[in-house]
Amino acid sequence: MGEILLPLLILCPLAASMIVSVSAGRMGACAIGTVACTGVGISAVISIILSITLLSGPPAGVLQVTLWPWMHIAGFSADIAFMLDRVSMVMILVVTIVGLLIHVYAAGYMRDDPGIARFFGCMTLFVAAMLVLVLASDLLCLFIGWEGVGLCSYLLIGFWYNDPANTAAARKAFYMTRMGDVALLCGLLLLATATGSLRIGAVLAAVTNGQLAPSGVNLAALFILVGALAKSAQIPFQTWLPDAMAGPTPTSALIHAATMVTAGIYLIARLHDLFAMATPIMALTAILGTLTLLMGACTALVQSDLKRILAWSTISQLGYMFLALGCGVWQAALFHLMTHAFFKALLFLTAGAVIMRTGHEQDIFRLGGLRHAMPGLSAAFAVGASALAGLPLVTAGFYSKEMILSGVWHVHFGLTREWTLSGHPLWGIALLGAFLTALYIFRCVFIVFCGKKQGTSATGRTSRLMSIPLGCLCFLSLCGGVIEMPDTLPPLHLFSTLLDPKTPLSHADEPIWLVLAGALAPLAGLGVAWVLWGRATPVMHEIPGQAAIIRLARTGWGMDALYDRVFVQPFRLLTWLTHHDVLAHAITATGRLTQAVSGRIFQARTGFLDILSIWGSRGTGWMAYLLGQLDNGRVRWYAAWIAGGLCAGLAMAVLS
Amino acid sequence: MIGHDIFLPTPLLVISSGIMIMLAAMVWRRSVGRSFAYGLVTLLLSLAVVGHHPGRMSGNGDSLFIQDRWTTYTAILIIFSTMCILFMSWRDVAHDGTTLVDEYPLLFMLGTLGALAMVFSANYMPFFLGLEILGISIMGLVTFRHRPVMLGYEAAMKYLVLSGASSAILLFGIGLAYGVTGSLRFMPPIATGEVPAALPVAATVMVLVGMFFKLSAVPFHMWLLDVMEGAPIPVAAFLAIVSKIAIFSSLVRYFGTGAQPPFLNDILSVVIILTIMVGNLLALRQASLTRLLACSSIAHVGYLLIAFLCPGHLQSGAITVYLAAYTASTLGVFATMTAFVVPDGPDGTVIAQWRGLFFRRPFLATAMSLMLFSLAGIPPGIGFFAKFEVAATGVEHQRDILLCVLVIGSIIGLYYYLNIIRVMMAAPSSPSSTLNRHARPELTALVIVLTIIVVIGGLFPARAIHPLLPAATVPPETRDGIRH
Amino acid sequence: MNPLPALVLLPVVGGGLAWLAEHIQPHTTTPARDASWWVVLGILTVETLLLVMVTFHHPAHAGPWLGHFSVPWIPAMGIAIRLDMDGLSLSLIWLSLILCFLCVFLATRQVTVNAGAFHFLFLATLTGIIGTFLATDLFLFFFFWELMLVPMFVLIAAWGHEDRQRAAMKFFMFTQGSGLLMLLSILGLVIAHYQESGELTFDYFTLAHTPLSPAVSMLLMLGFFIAFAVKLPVVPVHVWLPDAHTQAPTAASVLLAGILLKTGGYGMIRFNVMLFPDAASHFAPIAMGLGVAGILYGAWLSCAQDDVKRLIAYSSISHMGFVLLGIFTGSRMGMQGAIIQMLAHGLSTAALFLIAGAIQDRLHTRDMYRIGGLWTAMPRLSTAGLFFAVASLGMPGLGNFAGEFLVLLATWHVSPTTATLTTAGLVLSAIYALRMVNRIFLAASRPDQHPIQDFPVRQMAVFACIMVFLVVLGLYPQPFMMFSAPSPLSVTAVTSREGATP
Amino acid sequence: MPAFSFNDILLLATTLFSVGLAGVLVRRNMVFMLMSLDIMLNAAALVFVGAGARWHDATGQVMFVLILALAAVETAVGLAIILCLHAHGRPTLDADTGNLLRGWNHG
Repeated sequence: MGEILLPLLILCPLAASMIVSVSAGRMGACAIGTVACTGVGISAVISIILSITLLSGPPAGVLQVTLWPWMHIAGFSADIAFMLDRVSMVMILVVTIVGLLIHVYAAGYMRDDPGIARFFGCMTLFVAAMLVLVLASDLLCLFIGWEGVGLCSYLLIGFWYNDPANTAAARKAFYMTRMGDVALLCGLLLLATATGSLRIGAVLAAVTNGQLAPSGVNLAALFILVGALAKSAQIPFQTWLPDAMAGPTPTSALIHAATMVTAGIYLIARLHDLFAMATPIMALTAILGTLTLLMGACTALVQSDLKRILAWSTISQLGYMFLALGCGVWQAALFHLMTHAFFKALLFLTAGAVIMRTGHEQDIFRLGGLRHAMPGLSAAFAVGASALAGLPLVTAGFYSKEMILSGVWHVHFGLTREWTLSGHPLWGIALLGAFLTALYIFRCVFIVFCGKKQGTSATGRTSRLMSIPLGCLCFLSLCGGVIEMPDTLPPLHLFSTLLDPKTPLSHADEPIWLVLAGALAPLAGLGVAWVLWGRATPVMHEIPGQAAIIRLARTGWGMDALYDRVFVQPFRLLTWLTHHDVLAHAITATGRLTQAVSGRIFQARTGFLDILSIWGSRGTGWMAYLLGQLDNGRVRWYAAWIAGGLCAGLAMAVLS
Repeated sequence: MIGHDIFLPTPLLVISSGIMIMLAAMVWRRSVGRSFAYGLVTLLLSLAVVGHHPGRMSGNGDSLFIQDRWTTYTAILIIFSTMCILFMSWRDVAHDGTTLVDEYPLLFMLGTLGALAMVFSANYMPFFLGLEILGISIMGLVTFRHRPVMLGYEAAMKYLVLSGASSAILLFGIGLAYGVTGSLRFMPPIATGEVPAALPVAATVMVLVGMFFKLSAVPFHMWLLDVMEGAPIPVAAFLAIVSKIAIFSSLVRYFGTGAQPPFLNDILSVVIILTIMVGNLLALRQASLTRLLACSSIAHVGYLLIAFLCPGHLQSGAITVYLAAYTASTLGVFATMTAFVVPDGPDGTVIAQWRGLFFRRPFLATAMSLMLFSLAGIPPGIGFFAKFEVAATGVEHQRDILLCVLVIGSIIGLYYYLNIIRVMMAAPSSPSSTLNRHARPELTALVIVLTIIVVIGGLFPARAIHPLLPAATVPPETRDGIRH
Repeated sequence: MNPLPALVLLPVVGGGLAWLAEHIQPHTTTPARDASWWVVLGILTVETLLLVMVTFHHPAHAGPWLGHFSVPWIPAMGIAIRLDMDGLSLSLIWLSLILCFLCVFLATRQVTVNAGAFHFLFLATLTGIIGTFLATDLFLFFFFWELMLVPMFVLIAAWGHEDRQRAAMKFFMFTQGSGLLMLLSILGLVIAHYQESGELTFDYFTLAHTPLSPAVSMLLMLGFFIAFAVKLPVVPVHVWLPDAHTQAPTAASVLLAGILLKTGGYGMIRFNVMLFPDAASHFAPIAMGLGVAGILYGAWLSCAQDDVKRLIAYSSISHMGFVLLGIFTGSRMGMQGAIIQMLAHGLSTAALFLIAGAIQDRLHTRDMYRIGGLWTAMPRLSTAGLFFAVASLGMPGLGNFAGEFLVLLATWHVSPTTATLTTAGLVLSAIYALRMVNRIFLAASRPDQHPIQDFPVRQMAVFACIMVFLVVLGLYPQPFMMFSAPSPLSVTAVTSREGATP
Repeated sequence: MPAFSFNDILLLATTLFSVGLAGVLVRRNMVFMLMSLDIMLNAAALVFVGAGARWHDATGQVMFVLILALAAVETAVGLAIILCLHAHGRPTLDADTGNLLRGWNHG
């Protein structure tokens, strides 16, 4: 029964996307909305049924479906094959359920946009591509989903194509992710040559039993890591995510918070056996994770645009997940991924609703005191914020962050014989990050909702269609985390056992003060935020912008400008240089291929690149001209030629 | 010495009698049409008897004439070309009723007689006589130009002076050869004991120079451009085709198709390289179509000489195919040029006048393009197979330099041939009224026949050419004569 | 009756009929003007039936070779009209037919001035192409190789756009000039065989077994390589392609991009790698270097173009670089990748050229700045354009990616550094494809744009077929790979072919 | 024993020939060109006579007569052409001036 449901799971959103985009002109807005939502809804129901069947089956049960052989040649074979195990079960649940909620919300949000058909066409295509990515059991099949997701994010970021800035942001996002995809492709090529097939099971088996040399393992892991970093907008590739906010808010919620950016984490979690063998790469992931975490938090602290704050916060939360992956606790990363999907989607959707009702005003300093105008939205935002900050016991965020922190504390990287990196410094920075997260999110809450009324007034009510998803997401954000308790509290490890029944994740000797520290940090952040921005006369209405460090941080630590100067400008110069095809001129300069007649060429165009062609054609033209001169119509001159020819002939014959 | 039984190939007889009849008719009453008719009839008759000869061919090879498949093949080509040229010139001479031009067809017949004499000659005497008859008749024909009459006379004067000089050189060479060998047999003199070694070599070189002048190989090519431009179109065709075929066939007869002596090899290679390069480079800069065709015929002589220089199994095929291709294509181009001429309109010698022909007279333009493609060596025409064969002989002999020159030459050749087609395809500059299509049936018929020959020859070269292959094997006795 | 010669001659005969059809009622109403169009359509359908007949019931014992036909042509030189069909030539002929149907449906209708001649030349080019794919007699191959250029030259020179004369000249000079080098190589091989065995023949199979010294075989192989490199456009000699493509009329540029470039690839497989295997393996590193250079240079250049057709032309140089890379990796996987890439590139670039041609017919310009965003005005055309631009940037799941992945995998086996360098080309291809999309499809429409009518549904259906082809080629290339494998040149091929003679 | 050996005749003929050739090259007047042509032809005829004497063979004489005939024809036609040129508006007898068939700038 599973064999039919699994392909059906992917087919539904694909079919919905086909229907919506083909019937672009003819269907009304709500009809399109319903088609899209039903498509994703069916796949949500299917994924729930599949999860139930999977959980009722044997603990390590895996549902394998091979649709058809894709490429079978000597030395390499790849098929379109899907598999469902516990890891992908969690992912499809997140994708379909959060996706459904966001689609319902978007049906309301985008109702009066003329391009709604194209919007939902791309959104459902995105869900289909994400499901392919998550369910693929062949890495090449995963790559289809991987690039499909990148394409849909490009189409959706550049949705309002009338403004060139949006399309430029979309292209930037695609180029950055494309660089990562290319690195991932190299990784796949390396694995394919080593193991002859790209089935995940085969690859992991080959790697574990040493078919690949250690250097090869490290290199493959590095390639895959770079691919994941680009997709999840981590340190070297993070400039595209803040610009990606140019897209409609449901897109940001679905793609740039819940699903696409987490694809990298899912991939590394899926290949954790491979990464476990490459300790230097694990250390690198951890370090990059912590750096991104810290950088994201600091930048979010100084942002003035509501959606950009959420974008930077996503980057820093992803930093947490990468840190967890680096420290080997991939279950914690997946758990945090799930909870993060819930509360970040909630935050984005609420922000969307706020922006819609205040006439597309995104600057938090011009939004003030909205608590009275929209109590429901304020409450939802507050719930999301607290879950993001990880307020103890009450929110899901606390449990997943706690799980990561405990995982990080116990890790020891044996990089080289004498140099081992222990988890304590990383834990310290992570804790600081938690504090900063609480600080910036509550800064946003106090400024937007609690301060005195600013200019913009809120109009109308959030439609019912948009408030239901917010409600569900609030519930999930609050009690989504109970299924996984740290040991000090009642030992409830439902999630980790669900994920990986084999290795129980229990740290019996976990010090009690570890959990307390994890709980106190967000509270401290809340307190400091209340002191700075919560009280009637805020101490610093807005952090004084003149400090150079603040201005630098506001622009994402100048990385954008740096990339622009290092990569984009030289590339543009290079392309200008070749505007008139240097090689073409060099080639045509070999003379007779250009107009051989020399008359027209001498007054030909000047300019450095054309000197070559002039010289070549002038050579041929000159020869032809010289010969023309000989032919000057005088008989005696011809007779002289004949005599000359005679003497030369005689000389050659008699003398040689 | 010469007194033994007379052996004279029948075509020569037929044509000389034809000329006699034309002269007699001219005395009685002048009429251009009738003399053309006589000319065509005699040519047809000679074509019929081209292979036949009265009496027995003497075995010991000192007879004046010789007849074998090679002579038959070249004679057929010559007679066929002259018939086409007569067809061509019928229109632009006849309509001019004013001046008495009976001599025009007569001179053509005399020219053919000279050419055939050279082809059939096995002795210096008939060769020299034939050469002079051809030369003198060409001088006469060149002066028949209409509008800028001065061009004709100037061209004739130049041709006279230069061909006189070259015949003197040729005669001097023959004299030396006669001095060395004591016999006028038509073959390179062999150095016997008592004569200084340099003499026969000098004799051969001087004879070669005489022939090269007529073939317009490079150091001696200057005259061809001016004379062809000055002459009327049919005479230019006669010059480019008939005189070249006649001289080339006597060149093959004279040197035989075996391996050439070393000194000759070097001279020939140098001449070939010069001919191809200069021929093509000159053509690049020509604005007049006849001058361009002159340069192209110079270049084609160069390609032909490559085939001549590389003896072997493929050589005979290459030479016969190339001669046929060259004749057919050049005749075709000249026929199209005459068809292009309109009584009061442009005379077609300047390339610019051909602008936009595809849109005005599509049939003529397609015919011209097919001919030019064949000259350039591009598939639909027979020229493609000809160039292929020549390259084959070149490769068989690993003549790397000659092959490179062949390739470079044909690439340059591509340019100026395609240039004409490009001009024809350009939008017509002056929206001239569609030229009055007064039909000139015989010209259109001629153009159609020639196009068919070129295209069918290109598609089925085997059927058209190869049965004549054995013709190229030089008659055994002259070959033995050399080897005695 | 053996279908192969009919397959070759039918188009040119049909072309003649089309020309006559147009001339019989040249001056009557429009339906008559379309007479030649209907004749061409009829000819193409008959041709497809013939091809179907050949594909599906070839004589059982023919082994890998599907059809054989041999008739002496010039016995003295050992030249015969030898036509042999194997998987590779069959798949490429199928591609040519599909593209011809495309042209007939979408492009040749716009030709008004003497349409009969246009159709005749169009079908004459098709004859040249099918002849090139089938000929296994070196002279016949060279004959069709040169014959193919003449109608294309006339098509570009007479019906092209503003600077067509120079472009046609450059196109003809380049390909013809390099063809002469191939002529010398063919003759070198034949003469070597003749001196070796005393038998003068141009048959591909017997010549394949001539023992040659390494130096000579490398020299001959280079002669062939240069001719095919000019046609395939390998970078240093690609100069003619952008001009020829931008100036050619739509139907001609579809034929040019879709199939003429593939004759270069086919030639390299058939006459370089399989005729001189050891010389090819020595030459492989240089060829692969040229391939990578082609990929990067083509992509890099198309990022700088403002003219739509030039951009697509340079992008096809970059894609053909993959084909060159694949052919010279030496492994079967590389060869399969190159063939799939050729098929996919044929489809996607032909469609892109049709779209660019449609835009040029409507807006009379190719300059991307003056075209502006077309999504609002022409949603259907823009969706098609977006799809094929995405296909050309190598989106997995579409044909181009399947070819490129196999080529990359084969190159990785040979040298990982080259493969990583090639993947950089993929980033560049994303840049130029999306730059085009965001310049003429997903962009703000120009204020002064007069109302233009979108693709009619019928034409969109044709585009939909190509999209389906591409998706199937991308997701299920397995049958294409099995089907289009070039038959091995081993002795068995020779004997089995003898058996198959009619 | 003939009075002169073949080599002496050859020497004379070569000098005569080069004089004639120089005449053609140097003189600008067309009539003089024709005269030099005649000298060259006679030089060639002389070689034939010498060769005939050496081989005691009449062919030399026959060739001599033929060459004379040719020379006569050449001169006659040459003069006729010069007259026509003169009649149709070419004043000087100079071979270099008034040439319409110049090289590449014509037409």
